[in-house]
Amino acid sequence: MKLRLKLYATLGDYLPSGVRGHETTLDIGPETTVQQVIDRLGIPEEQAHLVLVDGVYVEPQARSSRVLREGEVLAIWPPVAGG
Amino acid sequence: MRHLIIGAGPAGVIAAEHLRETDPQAGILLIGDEPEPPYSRMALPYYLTGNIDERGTHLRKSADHFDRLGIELRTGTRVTAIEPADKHVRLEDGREEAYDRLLLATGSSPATPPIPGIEQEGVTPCWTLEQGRAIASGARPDSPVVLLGAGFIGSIVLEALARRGVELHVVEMGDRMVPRMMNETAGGLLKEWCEKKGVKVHVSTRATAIQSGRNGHRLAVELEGGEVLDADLVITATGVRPNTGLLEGSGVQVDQGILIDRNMQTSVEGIYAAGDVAQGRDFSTGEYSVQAIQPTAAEHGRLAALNMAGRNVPHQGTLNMNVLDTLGLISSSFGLWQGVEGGDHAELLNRPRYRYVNLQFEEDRLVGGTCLGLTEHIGVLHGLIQSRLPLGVWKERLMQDPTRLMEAYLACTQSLSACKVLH
Amino acid sequence: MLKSLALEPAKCTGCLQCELACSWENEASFNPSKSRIRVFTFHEEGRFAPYTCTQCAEAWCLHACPVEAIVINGATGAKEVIEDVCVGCKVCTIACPFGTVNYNHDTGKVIKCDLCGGDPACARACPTEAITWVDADQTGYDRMQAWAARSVESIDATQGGGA
Amino acid sequence: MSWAGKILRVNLNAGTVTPEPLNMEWAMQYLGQRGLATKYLVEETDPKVDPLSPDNKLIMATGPLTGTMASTGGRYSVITKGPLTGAIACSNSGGFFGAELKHAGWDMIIFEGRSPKPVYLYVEDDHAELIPADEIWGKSVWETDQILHEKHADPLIRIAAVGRAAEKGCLYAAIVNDLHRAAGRSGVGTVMASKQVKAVVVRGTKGISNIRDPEAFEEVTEAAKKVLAENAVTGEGLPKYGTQVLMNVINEIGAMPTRNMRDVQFEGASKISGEAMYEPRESDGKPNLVTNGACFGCTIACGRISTIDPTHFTIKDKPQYRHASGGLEYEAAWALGSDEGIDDLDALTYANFLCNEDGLDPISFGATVAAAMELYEMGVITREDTGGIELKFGNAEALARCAELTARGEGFGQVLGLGSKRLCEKYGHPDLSMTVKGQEFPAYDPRGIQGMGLAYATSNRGACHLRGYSVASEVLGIPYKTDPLVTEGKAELVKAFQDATGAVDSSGLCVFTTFAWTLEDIAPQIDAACEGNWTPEKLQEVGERVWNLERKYNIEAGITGKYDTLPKRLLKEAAKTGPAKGMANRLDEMLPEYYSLRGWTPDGVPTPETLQRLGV
Repeated sequence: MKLRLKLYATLGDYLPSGVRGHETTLDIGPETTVQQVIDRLGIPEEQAHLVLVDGVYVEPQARSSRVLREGEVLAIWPPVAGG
Repeated sequence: MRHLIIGAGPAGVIAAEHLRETDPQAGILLIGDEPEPPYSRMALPYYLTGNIDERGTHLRKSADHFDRLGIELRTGTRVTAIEPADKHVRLEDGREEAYDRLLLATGSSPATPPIPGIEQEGVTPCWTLEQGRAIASGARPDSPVVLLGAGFIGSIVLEALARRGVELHVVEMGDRMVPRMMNETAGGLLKEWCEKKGVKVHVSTRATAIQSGRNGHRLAVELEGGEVLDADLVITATGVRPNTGLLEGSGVQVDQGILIDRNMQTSVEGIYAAGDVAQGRDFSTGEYSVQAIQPTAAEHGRLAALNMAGRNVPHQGTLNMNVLDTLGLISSSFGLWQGVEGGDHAELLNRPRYRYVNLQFEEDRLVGGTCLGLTEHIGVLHGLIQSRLPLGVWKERLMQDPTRLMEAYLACTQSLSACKVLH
Repeated sequence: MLKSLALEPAKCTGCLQCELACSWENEASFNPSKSRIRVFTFHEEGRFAPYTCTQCAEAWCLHACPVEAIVINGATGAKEVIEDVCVGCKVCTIACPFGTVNYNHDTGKVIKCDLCGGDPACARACPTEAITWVDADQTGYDRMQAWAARSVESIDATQGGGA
Repeated sequence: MSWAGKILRVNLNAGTVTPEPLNMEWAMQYLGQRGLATKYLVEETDPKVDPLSPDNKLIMATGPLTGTMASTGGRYSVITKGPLTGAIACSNSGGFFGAELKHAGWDMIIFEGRSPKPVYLYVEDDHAELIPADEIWGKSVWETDQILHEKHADPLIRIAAVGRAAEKGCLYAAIVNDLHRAAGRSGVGTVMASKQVKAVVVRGTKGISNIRDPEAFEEVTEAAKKVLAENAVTGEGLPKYGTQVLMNVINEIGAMPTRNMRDVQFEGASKISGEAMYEPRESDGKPNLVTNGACFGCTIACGRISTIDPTHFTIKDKPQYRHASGGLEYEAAWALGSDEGIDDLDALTYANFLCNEDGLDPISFGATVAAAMELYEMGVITREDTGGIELKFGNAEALARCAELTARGEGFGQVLGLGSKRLCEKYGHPDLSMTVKGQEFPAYDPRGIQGMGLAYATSNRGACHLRGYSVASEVLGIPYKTDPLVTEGKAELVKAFQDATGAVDSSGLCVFTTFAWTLEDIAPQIDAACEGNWTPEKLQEVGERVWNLERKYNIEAGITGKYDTLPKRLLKEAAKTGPAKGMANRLDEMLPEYYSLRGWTPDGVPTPETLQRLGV
């Protein structure tokens, strides 16, 4: 199953090696949760601040239960802000 | 080894200290003819204005400074002759002092201009602490004072006199103030400034006679063209001459000052010279001239000491530079401020604010500069000139904005993106 | 152990906290114009460079002072201005080839970095470690100091021209 | 007391400059900067005044912490009646100018009247004078900066100036200080130019030495700096990526205003994002971003300093732009980029340079170009109107040309200088203007971030993100995360942000500190510096007081509650993609609650009780 993964700002370092830019496609098994992807990438908990699936925020407590589906986009940011 | 130093001004004192540092075993005798402890002429104006007391003018503050260093200091002692053949000097009281190495740091004295009446009471240079005392007591607020000469020293004295509140007239032969330190623009600006501050500046004229006074004043100064200025005090500041009098018959060669080589040695082996009396190497021109300024005296003293102590340290030449505070307007000049043939120059003038910068280049190196009303980081002009730093693209930038000196220096000496600079 | 100020332009953001800290420490005022350390901005290159006295071995300022108002602090190696003794003649401001001795118009005296007696306020205030207070020998301080001195010390006769 | 206690009043009619004491009674109520200057404006001018008439006043104001060592303490604000909106205008800027003014011993400068001839104000500590501006009138801000630096032969002067756009009457002209920091919004530069004031030059050497409790101040400011340093946003995210880190975030959540807000996502967003600014380009292998830079006293340092690709079409024959300068901030990147459908980072950087060089608010400029592009694609604006510019979405050449023309006030640039509202009215499509109270939107589509709809609609200076940045909570989770698609609780959230911002904007500090600081961090810093027992509660009240005073002024100026609305597009046309797909902004669900929370009538008028409670 394909998942589109976007890691922005300093999280770019956690993309699989060889990936240029900030997004890639990830092969995941069925029933993979958001948290499992975060863990697989090795992103520390405090760095996975904004976790969006198809642009919708996933609460920290929901990340272990939210199962990813084919074609969804998982995007993650560390704490950021602008103005 | 016995070192003998004649002259207890900055050059002599610094030489003595460096000799001690370099040669801990040597005997060092420092002889000064004035009765005071070694003091700084640079500080006299501040004494005159009452900023400091006499002690504040002393070159070294602790009473046992020379004792502690094992330097024998003899003040109020005049050397009358030098006898190189016997390697000794003769003192006023007839005694002799032997030396292995001799340093002539006898300084300079004010020149007396050939003006009828100059010898009268009330006419004095402002050169020694003694003269300073006399001026301090004589220059009362509102009393008319005429200052002859608006060169570097004249302008320093001017500052002190004006601050004492006298009614001050300055008479300068040149067409502007400090003609040998600054160009027309800067010298003219300085004159305007002084006049704005209530000092009457007469340029392109000279005193033709000093007569006894009228209107209840002690003196009257007659100018070329007939104008007569009342004066209670006339102060001369028309240049200085190296004190070379005692060298007659010594074989030490004298031109404008004492001729020295790059090791600060005179034409007579074992005899060295430093400071105002020495015709030392000029950094900018490579030629030998008398600079008669404090930083040069300090450098001469240090180098003479090193060479006297047996080190071979050739003098690279001292950069001629001056800084002047004229009634709050601070000016400085460095090196070849008048420029070199074929060189470029950059200039920035803000007349209403009395600000002026002039930079002189030879190819892409800075060789001279003048600043008026600008005091921030001006020392870097010294650094840029003395390091002969190729400025590259920064020359153009300085041509456009000569105030960016510090940036030019930093950009040319440090890698701004990578290098760690330790301080 | 002797410590020294390490300045790293590449880390500087130009915020001037160092200038504020310096003027606060030394003048009890937030006043960059009275700071002993200055940040120079290179707008066209997008660079910032903090700079202050190198406490150079030559001690040009100290030797040029006519009244012994600049002395070496034995503990820190800093060349310090004794304000009571300084007459304000400004000779040190032209003698210092690094341009880091400045005249203070308000007091009529000169000011320069004295390393705050061994705990430089600028280093404490710098948010990016562009200014740090480090052990001198660990970082090759002597070498750097010599380099700094050489950069302004008279160049050898090969370049000097003349006699 | 860390107010200087002194105001410089500049009467341009008479050509006089007069010092006067600061009204300390007002300072105790309004703190400084935004609040205090608003109080002066309200007391001294008629709200109905024509913004560009001599009777309007323009105030440059610092806060009590401006110029101190408190982190980010370098801000100043410009307060006047705005020509774009007819409402109160209040623009805040960083850089170094504000601190310099304070160090020269002044809290504020009040300009009144109009000079018969172009002048600039020169301030050096106590000395102030008006000087003829003949050699700089008609020049850009950058040229002016250079000419004045050379003329005054002083590298340490700080300059705030208006560019050619302001002189030519562009209604959203900014006042630019230190080359690339700006009091950007609402046309404060237009007002300055209308008074024939080209620049303000300041040199301050007096400093600030009247901190109330120096020891406490040292202690609390140091602690507060530590909070900023240890916070992931202010300590790491902002310095590294700047505000531009938001480009991908806002696009991902479907709130990126695109093509005059027809769309809420931009396919080219990642190419113009903070991350993209780090990518080496092909021509010279260098990235767009050179470094980050700080404003005065700022320990965050979010500012971008960038260069344009030297081979890029915009600067091919223009070596004068081949150097580093203030680069893209998020608002500029959005307004010049996604809103025009342009993903050419260098073209955006160029247009942004021009906005700085000649003092244009890049938000209003970009949004106006976007509206014009939509009208062009509809065939309403023609090639003839544009002078041959192919004004289509996605055309980077068109953007560059528009920026050049608007900066100089030439040709079609004069029409673009009117702003989106007047431009759309001129061409008969007022609904296509994405503005509130005549001011263009910033970078958050209120269909994807509901609370921002309320913040825009109620902002006293017209659409603005810096009055009540509910994005912090709705998107970024600061101080806590709320759902951007719901309206519940947003009235309270927006009000709290608005009031807190009102206080921060009156202090001399930067509002970006509030990503890490709360009023609990800010109050002790103000209190250690100033008399007046400044508690967080008192600050919140100052903010509320400022808000109500601004509101009262606006209502008296005729900008009543009926202007608290959004363009039809945002209320009726649903978002086409993203999480907000199918959704418009539901302002009507938030506004009545907001009025009631504020203690205003259902028409949006502060009740006498509310005004009395706040002492307005």
